[in-house]
Amino acid sequence: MALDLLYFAWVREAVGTGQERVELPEGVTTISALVDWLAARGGGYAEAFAQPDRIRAAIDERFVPLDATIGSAREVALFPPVTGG
Amino acid sequence: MALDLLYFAWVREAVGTGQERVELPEGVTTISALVDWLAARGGGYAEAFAQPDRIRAAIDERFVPLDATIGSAREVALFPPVTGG
Amino acid sequence: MIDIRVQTEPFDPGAELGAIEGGGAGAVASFTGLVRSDDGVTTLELEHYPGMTEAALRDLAEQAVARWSLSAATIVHRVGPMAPGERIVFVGTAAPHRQAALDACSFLIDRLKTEAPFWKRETRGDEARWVDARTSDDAAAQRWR
Amino acid sequence: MIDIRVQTEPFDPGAELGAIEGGGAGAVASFTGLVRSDDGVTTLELEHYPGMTEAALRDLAEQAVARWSLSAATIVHRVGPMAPGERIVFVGTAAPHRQAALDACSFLIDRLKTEAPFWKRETRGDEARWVDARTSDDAAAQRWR
Repeated sequence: MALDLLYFAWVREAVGTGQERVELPEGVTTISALVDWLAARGGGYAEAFAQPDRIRAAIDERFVPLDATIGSAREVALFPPVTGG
Repeated sequence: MALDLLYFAWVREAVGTGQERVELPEGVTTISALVDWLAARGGGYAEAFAQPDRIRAAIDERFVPLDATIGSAREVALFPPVTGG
Repeated sequence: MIDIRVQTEPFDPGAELGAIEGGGAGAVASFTGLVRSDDGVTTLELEHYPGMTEAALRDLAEQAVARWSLSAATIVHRVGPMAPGERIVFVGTAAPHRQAALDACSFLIDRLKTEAPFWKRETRGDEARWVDARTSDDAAAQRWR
Repeated sequence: MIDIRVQTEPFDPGAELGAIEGGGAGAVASFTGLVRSDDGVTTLELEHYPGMTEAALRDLAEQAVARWSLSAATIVHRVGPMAPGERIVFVGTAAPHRQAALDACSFLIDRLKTEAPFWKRETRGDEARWVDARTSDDAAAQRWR
Protein backbone atom coordinates (compact mmCIF):
# COMPACT_ATOMS: atom_id res chain seq x y z
CA MET A 1 0.00 0.00 0.00
CA ALA A 2 1.39 3.44 -0.94
CA LEU A 3 1.49 5.90 1.94
CA ASP A 4 2.72 9.48 2.20
CA LEU A 5 4.91 10.07 5.24
CA LEU A 6 5.52 13.54 6.65
CA TYR A 7 8.20 14.42 9.20
CA PHE A 8 8.47 17.58 11.28
CA ALA A 9 10.96 19.35 13.56
CA TRP A 10 13.91 17.18 14.75
CA VAL A 11 12.34 14.07 13.25
CA ARG A 12 12.50 15.77 9.86
CA GLU A 13 16.07 16.91 10.45
CA ALA A 14 17.26 13.45 11.52
CA VAL A 15 15.50 11.67 8.66
CA GLY A 16 16.81 14.24 6.19
CA THR A 17 13.54 14.89 4.37
CA GLY A 18 10.13 16.31 5.19
CA GLN A 19 8.11 13.99 3.01
CA GLU A 20 8.37 10.67 1.22
CA ARG A 21 6.11 8.02 -0.28
CA VAL A 22 6.55 4.46 0.95
CA GLU A 23 5.10 1.03 0.21
CA LEU A 24 4.09 -0.49 3.53
CA PRO A 25 5.17 -4.13 3.88
CA GLU A 26 2.73 -6.77 5.10
CA GLY A 27 2.41 -6.69 8.86
CA VAL A 28 3.05 -2.97 9.31
CA THR A 29 -0.51 -2.08 10.29
CA THR A 30 -0.05 0.32 13.25
CA ILE A 31 1.88 3.54 13.84
CA SER A 32 4.10 1.67 16.31
CA ALA A 33 4.98 -0.93 13.71
CA LEU A 34 5.62 1.84 11.17
CA VAL A 35 8.01 3.58 13.59
CA ASP A 36 9.88 0.32 14.24
CA TRP A 37 10.07 -0.42 10.51
CA LEU A 38 11.45 3.06 9.79
CA ALA A 39 13.98 2.79 12.66
CA ALA A 40 15.25 -0.46 11.13
CA ARG A 41 16.36 1.48 8.06
CA GLY A 42 19.31 2.68 10.16
CA GLY A 43 21.20 5.97 9.80
CA GLY A 44 19.10 9.07 10.37
CA TYR A 45 15.96 6.94 10.64
CA ALA A 46 17.43 4.91 13.47
CA GLU A 47 18.37 8.17 15.20
CA ALA A 48 14.95 9.78 14.68
CA PHE A 49 12.98 6.77 15.91
CA ALA A 50 15.34 5.37 18.57
CA GLN A 51 12.90 6.38 21.33
CA PRO A 52 9.33 5.78 20.14
CA ASP A 53 7.92 7.38 23.32
CA ARG A 54 9.29 10.71 22.09
CA ILE A 55 7.30 10.39 18.84
CA ARG A 56 3.77 11.67 18.22
CA ALA A 57 1.69 10.91 15.15
CA ALA A 58 -1.19 12.07 13.00
CA ILE A 59 -3.19 10.09 10.47
CA ASP A 60 -4.74 12.18 7.72
CA GLU A 61 -4.24 15.35 9.81
CA ARG A 62 -5.66 13.99 13.08
CA PHE A 63 -3.59 13.17 16.16
CA VAL A 64 -3.61 9.47 16.94
CA PRO A 65 -1.96 7.32 19.63
CA LEU A 66 0.98 5.15 18.60
CA ASP A 67 -1.13 1.99 18.71
CA ALA A 68 -3.55 3.39 16.12
CA THR A 69 -4.21 1.31 13.03
CA ILE A 70 -3.02 2.85 9.78
CA GLY A 71 -5.87 1.28 7.81
CA SER A 72 -6.57 3.07 4.55
CA ALA A 73 -4.80 6.29 5.54
CA ARG A 74 -3.38 8.44 2.76
CA GLU A 75 -0.95 10.35 4.95
CA VAL A 76 0.86 9.68 8.22
CA ALA A 77 2.88 12.39 9.98
CA LEU A 78 5.53 11.63 12.61
CA PHE A 79 6.90 14.38 14.85
CA PRO A 80 7.93 15.38 18.39
CA PRO A 81 5.38 16.61 20.96
CA VAL A 82 4.08 20.00 19.81
CA THR A 83 5.41 23.26 21.27
CA GLY A 84 3.44 26.10 19.72
CA GLY A 85 1.76 29.12 21.23
CA MET B 1 -16.78 68.76 64.22
CA ALA B 2 -16.85 69.91 60.58
CA LEU B 3 -17.03 67.08 58.09
CA ASP B 4 -17.26 67.04 54.30
CA LEU B 5 -19.93 64.68 53.02
CA LEU B 6 -19.92 63.36 49.46
CA TYR B 7 -22.84 61.60 47.79
CA PHE B 8 -22.76 59.53 44.59
CA ALA B 9 -25.21 57.96 42.14
CA TRP B 10 -28.81 57.66 43.36
CA VAL B 11 -27.83 58.80 46.85
CA ARG B 12 -26.62 62.06 45.32
CA GLU B 13 -29.77 62.40 43.21
CA ALA B 14 -32.09 61.79 46.17
CA VAL B 15 -30.19 64.14 48.49
CA GLY B 16 -30.06 66.77 45.75
CA THR B 17 -26.36 67.62 46.08
CA GLY B 18 -23.03 65.87 45.60
CA GLN B 19 -21.23 67.55 48.46
CA GLU B 20 -21.90 69.46 51.66
CA ARG B 21 -20.13 70.38 54.87
CA VAL B 22 -21.85 69.43 58.13
CA GLU B 23 -21.24 69.88 61.85
CA LEU B 24 -21.62 66.47 63.45
CA PRO B 25 -23.71 66.55 66.63
CA GLU B 26 -22.50 64.84 69.81
CA GLY B 27 -23.17 61.11 69.65
CA VAL B 28 -22.86 60.71 65.88
CA THR B 29 -19.58 58.79 65.96
CA THR B 30 -20.12 55.99 63.41
CA ILE B 31 -21.18 55.81 59.79
CA SER B 32 -24.40 54.09 60.86
CA ALA B 33 -25.23 56.92 63.24
CA LEU B 34 -24.41 59.44 60.51
CA VAL B 35 -26.76 57.68 58.08
CA ASP B 36 -29.57 57.67 60.69
CA TRP B 37 -28.97 61.33 61.49
CA LEU B 38 -29.10 62.26 57.79
CA ALA B 39 -32.27 60.16 57.24
CA ALA B 40 -33.92 62.10 60.10
CA ARG B 41 -33.62 65.29 58.05
CA GLY B 42 -36.58 64.01 56.02
CA GLY B 43 -37.34 64.74 52.35
CA GLY B 44 -34.70 63.52 49.91
CA TYR B 45 -32.43 62.52 52.79
CA ALA B 46 -35.11 60.24 54.25
CA GLU B 47 -35.53 58.72 50.79
CA ALA B 48 -31.79 58.25 50.19
CA PHE B 49 -31.13 56.66 53.57
CA ALA B 50 -34.39 54.77 54.16
CA GLN B 51 -32.59 51.43 53.75
CA PRO B 52 -29.15 51.65 55.35
CA ASP B 53 -28.25 48.15 54.07
CA ARG B 54 -28.26 49.60 50.55
CA ILE B 55 -25.65 52.20 51.51
CA ARG B 56 -21.89 51.81 51.27
CA ALA B 57 -19.34 54.25 52.69
CA ALA B 58 -15.79 55.51 52.44
CA ILE B 59 -13.80 57.49 55.00
CA ASP B 60 -11.06 59.64 53.51
CA GLU B 61 -11.21 57.66 50.25
CA ARG B 62 -11.13 54.17 51.79
CA PHE B 63 -14.10 51.78 51.89
CA VAL B 64 -15.31 51.15 55.45
CA PRO B 65 -18.12 49.06 56.95
CA LEU B 66 -21.15 50.92 58.28
CA ASP B 67 -20.11 50.36 61.89
CA ALA B 68 -16.79 52.17 61.29
CA THR B 69 -15.94 55.05 63.60
CA ILE B 70 -15.76 58.45 61.93
CA GLY B 71 -13.02 59.61 64.28
CA SER B 72 -11.03 62.52 62.90
CA ALA B 73 -12.06 61.93 59.29
CA ARG B 74 -12.03 64.91 56.94
CA GLU B 75 -14.34 63.38 54.35
CA VAL B 76 -17.08 60.75 54.38
CA ALA B 77 -18.67 59.50 51.17
CA LEU B 78 -22.03 57.67 51.04
CA PHE B 79 -23.14 55.79 47.94
CA PRO B 80 -24.76 52.63 46.56
CA PRO B 81 -22.76 49.44 45.98
CA VAL B 82 -20.31 50.08 43.14
CA THR B 83 -21.06 48.93 39.58
CA GLY B 84 -18.03 49.79 37.43
CA GLY B 85 -16.08 47.79 34.92
CA MET C 1 5.22 49.73 35.30
CA ILE C 2 1.71 50.66 36.39
CA ASP C 3 -0.48 52.92 34.29
CA ILE C 4 -3.85 54.03 35.72
CA ARG C 5 -6.18 56.41 33.89
CA VAL C 6 -9.75 57.55 34.49
CA GLN C 7 -10.89 59.69 31.60
CA THR C 8 -13.88 60.91 29.60
CA GLU C 9 -12.05 60.40 26.28
CA PRO C 10 -12.13 57.13 24.33
CA PHE C 11 -9.02 54.95 24.40
CA ASP C 12 -7.31 52.62 21.93
CA PRO C 13 -6.74 49.02 23.12
CA GLY C 14 -4.12 48.45 20.43
CA ALA C 15 -2.06 51.36 21.67
CA GLU C 16 -2.45 50.18 25.28
CA LEU C 17 -1.30 46.67 24.33
CA GLY C 18 1.67 48.06 22.43
CA ALA C 19 2.74 50.07 25.46
CA ILE C 20 2.90 47.04 27.79
CA GLU C 21 4.54 44.64 25.32
CA GLY C 22 7.97 46.15 25.85
CA GLY C 23 10.25 45.02 28.63
CA GLY C 24 10.77 41.47 27.43
CA ALA C 25 7.44 39.99 28.55
CA GLY C 26 6.50 36.71 26.93
CA ALA C 27 2.78 37.06 27.60
CA VAL C 28 0.28 39.89 27.40
CA ALA C 29 -3.40 39.55 28.33
CA SER C 30 -6.16 42.09 27.99
CA PHE C 31 -9.78 42.61 28.82
CA THR C 32 -12.00 45.25 27.22
CA GLY C 33 -15.48 45.94 28.51
CA LEU C 34 -17.94 47.50 26.08
CA VAL C 35 -21.40 48.99 26.30
CA ARG C 36 -23.62 46.15 25.16
CA SER C 37 -26.01 46.92 22.37
CA ASP C 38 -28.36 43.96 22.73
CA ASP C 39 -30.48 45.04 25.68
CA GLY C 40 -32.05 48.30 24.55
CA VAL C 41 -29.63 50.65 26.33
CA THR C 42 -29.30 53.91 24.40
CA THR C 43 -26.81 55.63 26.73
CA LEU C 44 -24.63 54.38 29.57
CA GLU C 45 -23.29 56.96 32.00
CA LEU C 46 -20.43 56.32 34.41
CA GLU C 47 -20.05 58.34 37.60
CA HIS C 48 -17.04 57.96 39.88
CA TYR C 49 -15.39 59.29 43.02
CA PRO C 50 -12.43 61.33 41.76
CA GLY C 51 -9.26 60.72 43.71
CA MET C 52 -10.50 57.58 45.42
CA THR C 53 -11.02 55.85 42.06
CA GLU C 54 -7.45 56.28 40.95
CA ALA C 55 -6.15 55.24 44.38
CA ALA C 56 -8.32 52.11 44.40
CA LEU C 57 -7.23 51.13 40.88
CA ARG C 58 -3.58 51.74 41.68
CA ASP C 59 -3.86 49.63 44.81
CA LEU C 60 -5.36 46.75 42.79
CA ALA C 61 -2.65 47.06 40.14
CA GLU C 62 0.07 47.00 42.80
CA GLN C 63 -1.43 43.85 44.30
CA ALA C 64 -1.50 42.20 40.87
CA VAL C 65 2.08 43.19 40.02
CA ALA C 66 3.33 41.76 43.31
CA ARG C 67 1.24 38.56 43.18
CA TRP C 68 1.98 37.62 39.56
CA SER C 69 5.37 39.32 39.02
CA LEU C 70 3.96 41.44 36.21
CA SER C 71 6.25 43.60 34.12
CA ALA C 72 3.32 45.93 33.38
CA ALA C 73 -0.30 46.53 34.34
CA THR C 74 -2.59 49.10 32.72
CA ILE C 75 -6.12 50.05 33.72
CA VAL C 76 -8.05 52.63 31.71
CA HIS C 77 -11.65 53.40 32.71
CA ARG C 78 -13.91 55.87 30.98
CA VAL C 79 -16.40 58.05 32.83
CA GLY C 80 -19.27 60.16 31.53
CA PRO C 81 -21.82 59.25 28.85
CA MET C 82 -21.17 56.41 26.38
CA ALA C 83 -23.10 54.89 23.47
CA PRO C 84 -23.67 51.18 22.78
CA GLY C 85 -20.56 49.57 21.33
CA GLU C 86 -18.20 52.06 22.99
CA ARG C 87 -15.39 50.83 25.21
CA ILE C 88 -15.81 51.35 28.94
CA VAL C 89 -12.77 49.74 30.50
CA PHE C 90 -9.44 48.24 29.49
CA VAL C 91 -7.23 46.02 31.61
CA GLY C 92 -3.87 44.90 30.27
CA THR C 93 -1.21 42.77 31.95
CA ALA C 94 2.27 41.64 30.89
CA ALA C 95 4.21 38.78 32.50
CA PRO C 96 6.90 36.23 31.68
CA HIS C 97 4.33 33.41 31.32
CA ARG C 98 0.77 33.15 30.08
CA GLN C 99 -0.99 31.91 33.20
CA ALA C 100 0.29 34.86 35.21
CA ALA C 101 -0.82 37.40 32.61
CA LEU C 102 -4.27 35.80 32.22
CA ASP C 103 -4.90 35.32 35.94
CA ALA C 104 -3.79 38.86 36.75
CA CYS C 105 -6.08 40.22 34.04
CA SER C 106 -9.07 38.30 35.45
CA PHE C 107 -8.18 39.39 38.98
CA LEU C 108 -8.05 43.06 38.00
CA ILE C 109 -11.40 43.18 36.21
CA ASP C 110 -13.11 41.04 38.88
CA ARG C 111 -11.84 43.17 41.75
CA LEU C 112 -12.34 46.45 39.90
CA LYS C 113 -16.04 45.59 39.68
CA THR C 114 -16.41 45.47 43.47
CA GLU C 115 -13.61 47.70 44.76
CA ALA C 116 -13.45 50.79 42.57
CA PRO C 117 -15.99 53.56 43.14
CA PHE C 118 -17.82 53.67 39.81
CA TRP C 119 -21.58 53.74 39.30
CA LYS C 120 -23.42 53.02 36.05
CA ARG C 121 -26.66 54.59 34.95
CA GLU C 122 -28.43 53.11 31.94
CA THR C 123 -30.82 55.08 29.78
CA ARG C 124 -33.33 53.25 27.61
CA GLY C 125 -35.21 55.81 25.56
CA ASP C 126 -36.77 58.18 28.15
CA GLU C 127 -36.10 56.02 31.18
CA ALA C 128 -32.89 56.13 33.20
CA ARG C 129 -32.00 53.80 36.04
CA TRP C 130 -28.95 53.12 38.18
CA VAL C 131 -27.56 49.65 37.63
CA ASP C 132 -27.81 47.31 40.63
CA ALA C 133 -24.71 45.60 41.93
CA ARG C 134 -24.69 41.87 41.21
CA THR C 135 -23.99 39.15 43.74
CA SER C 136 -22.20 37.24 40.95
CA ASP C 137 -19.64 40.08 40.89
CA ASP C 138 -19.06 39.69 44.62
CA ALA C 139 -18.54 35.97 44.13
CA ALA C 140 -16.08 36.56 41.29
CA ALA C 141 -14.09 39.01 43.39
CA GLN C 142 -14.01 36.55 46.31
CA ARG C 143 -12.27 33.94 44.14
CA TRP C 144 -9.04 35.92 44.45
CA ARG C 145 -8.87 36.10 48.26
CA MET D 1 -17.52 34.45 13.67
CA ILE D 2 -14.31 32.44 13.66
CA ASP D 3 -11.09 33.77 12.14
CA ILE D 4 -8.08 31.46 11.92
CA ARG D 5 -4.80 32.50 10.32
CA VAL D 6 -1.36 30.92 10.17
CA GLN D 7 1.06 33.31 8.53
CA THR D 8 4.67 34.39 8.24
CA GLU D 9 3.75 38.08 8.36
CA PRO D 10 3.48 40.06 11.61
CA PHE D 11 -0.01 40.91 12.87
CA ASP D 12 -1.56 43.84 14.75
CA PRO D 13 -3.36 42.97 18.02
CA GLY D 14 -5.22 46.30 17.97
CA ALA D 15 -6.69 45.55 14.55
CA GLU D 16 -7.60 42.01 15.66
CA LEU D 17 -9.34 43.36 18.77
CA GLY D 18 -11.22 45.93 16.71
CA ALA D 19 -12.48 43.24 14.36
CA ILE D 20 -14.06 41.15 17.14
CA GLU D 21 -15.57 44.06 19.11
CA GLY D 22 -18.48 44.41 16.71
CA GLY D 23 -21.64 42.37 17.06
CA GLY D 24 -22.76 43.80 20.38
CA ALA D 25 -20.37 41.89 22.66
CA GLY D 26 -19.95 43.29 26.15
CA ALA D 27 -16.59 41.67 26.80
CA VAL D 28 -13.47 41.07 24.74
CA ALA D 29 -10.41 39.21 26.02
CA SER D 30 -7.07 38.69 24.33
CA PHE D 31 -3.81 36.91 24.78
CA THR D 32 -0.62 37.75 22.89
CA GLY D 33 2.44 35.54 23.10
CA LEU D 34 5.79 37.16 22.35
CA VAL D 35 9.33 35.96 21.84
CA ARG D 36 10.93 36.55 25.22
CA SER D 37 14.10 38.55 25.22
CA ASP D 38 15.40 37.66 28.67
CA ASP D 39 16.84 34.20 28.07
CA GLY D 40 19.47 34.76 25.39
CA VAL D 41 17.38 33.63 22.43
CA THR D 42 18.45 35.45 19.28
CA THR D 43 15.99 33.81 16.86
CA LEU D 44 12.87 31.72 17.37
CA GLU D 45 11.67 29.67 14.44
CA LEU D 46 8.21 28.14 14.18
CA GLU D 47 7.54 25.11 12.01
CA HIS D 48 4.03 23.74 11.49
CA TYR D 49 1.99 21.11 9.64
CA PRO D 50 0.17 23.06 6.92
CA GLY D 51 -3.45 22.05 6.60
CA MET D 52 -3.63 20.20 9.89
CA THR D 53 -2.68 23.34 11.82
CA GLU D 54 -5.58 25.37 10.49
CA ALA D 55 -7.98 22.46 11.01
CA ALA D 56 -6.81 21.97 14.62
CA LEU D 57 -7.13 25.69 15.41
CA ARG D 58 -10.56 25.88 13.81
CA ASP D 59 -11.71 22.87 15.80
CA LEU D 60 -10.55 24.50 19.04
CA ALA D 61 -12.26 27.78 18.13
CA GLU D 62 -15.51 25.96 17.35
CA GLN D 63 -15.36 24.21 20.72
CA ALA D 64 -14.82 27.56 22.47
CA VAL D 65 -17.63 29.31 20.58
CA ALA D 66 -20.06 26.52 21.50
CA ARG D 67 -18.96 26.19 25.14
CA TRP D 68 -18.92 29.93 26.00
CA SER D 69 -21.44 31.30 23.47
CA LEU D 70 -18.82 33.54 21.92
CA SER D 71 -19.79 36.09 19.30
CA ALA D 72 -16.26 35.93 17.88
CA ALA D 73 -13.00 34.03 18.23
CA THR D 74 -9.76 34.87 16.45
CA ILE D 75 -6.51 32.92 16.44
CA VAL D 76 -3.49 34.23 14.55
CA HIS D 77 -0.24 32.27 14.73
CA ARG D 78 2.99 33.23 13.03
CA VAL D 79 5.36 30.69 11.53
CA GLY D 80 8.93 31.09 10.30
CA PRO D 81 11.77 33.01 11.96
CA MET D 82 11.09 35.66 14.63
CA ALA D 83 13.23 37.98 16.71
CA PRO D 84 12.96 38.63 20.48
CA GLY D 85 10.04 40.94 21.25
CA GLU D 86 8.08 39.90 18.17
CA ARG D 87 4.55 38.56 18.51
CA ILE D 88 4.09 34.83 17.96
CA VAL D 89 0.43 34.23 18.64
CA PHE D 90 -2.79 36.16 19.24
CA VAL D 91 -6.01 34.78 20.70
CA GLY D 92 -9.06 37.03 20.91
CA THR D 93 -12.54 36.20 22.20
CA ALA D 94 -15.78 38.20 22.39
CA ALA D 95 -18.77 37.28 24.55
CA PRO D 96 -21.73 38.88 26.31
CA HIS D 97 -20.01 38.64 29.73
CA ARG D 98 -16.46 38.86 30.98
CA GLN D 99 -16.00 35.43 32.53
CA ALA D 100 -16.94 33.73 29.26
CA ALA D 101 -14.52 35.86 27.23
CA LEU D 102 -11.66 35.37 29.71
CA ASP D 103 -12.20 31.63 30.19
CA ALA D 104 -12.49 31.03 26.45
CA CYS D 105 -9.27 32.96 25.86
CA SER D 106 -7.41 30.86 28.46
CA PHE D 107 -8.89 27.67 27.03
CA LEU D 108 -7.76 28.52 23.51
CA ILE D 109 -4.16 29.33 24.36
CA ASP D 110 -3.87 26.36 26.77
CA ARG D 111 -5.24 23.88 24.26
CA LEU D 112 -3.39 25.40 21.30
CA LYS D 113 -0.13 24.64 23.13
CA THR D 114 -0.86 20.92 23.19
CA GLU D 115 -3.19 20.34 20.24
CA ALA D 116 -1.92 22.38 17.33
CA PRO D 117 1.02 21.04 15.32
CA PHE D 118 3.63 23.74 15.83
CA TRP D 119 7.26 23.21 16.78
CA LYS D 120 9.65 25.85 18.10
CA ARG D 121 13.36 25.99 17.49
CA GLU D 122 15.41 28.46 19.50
CA THR D 123 18.73 29.82 18.33
CA ARG D 124 21.17 31.27 20.84
CA GLY D 125 24.13 32.66 18.96
CA ASP D 126 25.51 29.68 16.98
CA GLU D 127 23.50 27.02 18.77
CA ALA D 128 20.00 25.94 17.73
CA ARG D 129 17.79 23.52 19.64
CA TRP D 130 14.21 22.30 19.37
CA VAL D 131 12.13 23.34 22.36
CA ASP D 132 10.93 20.46 24.56
CA ALA D 133 7.24 20.12 25.34
CA ARG D 134 6.43 20.98 28.94
CA THR D 135 4.37 18.82 31.27
CA SER D 136 2.95 22.04 32.75
CA ASP D 137 1.37 22.70 29.34
CA ASP D 138 -0.28 19.27 29.39
CA ALA D 139 -1.62 20.01 32.86
CA ALA D 140 -2.98 23.39 31.75
CA ALA D 141 -4.73 21.83 28.76
CA GLN D 142 -6.24 19.13 30.99
CA ARG D 143 -7.96 21.78 33.13
CA TRP D 144 -10.52 22.27 30.37
CA ARG D 145 -11.68 18.67 29.97
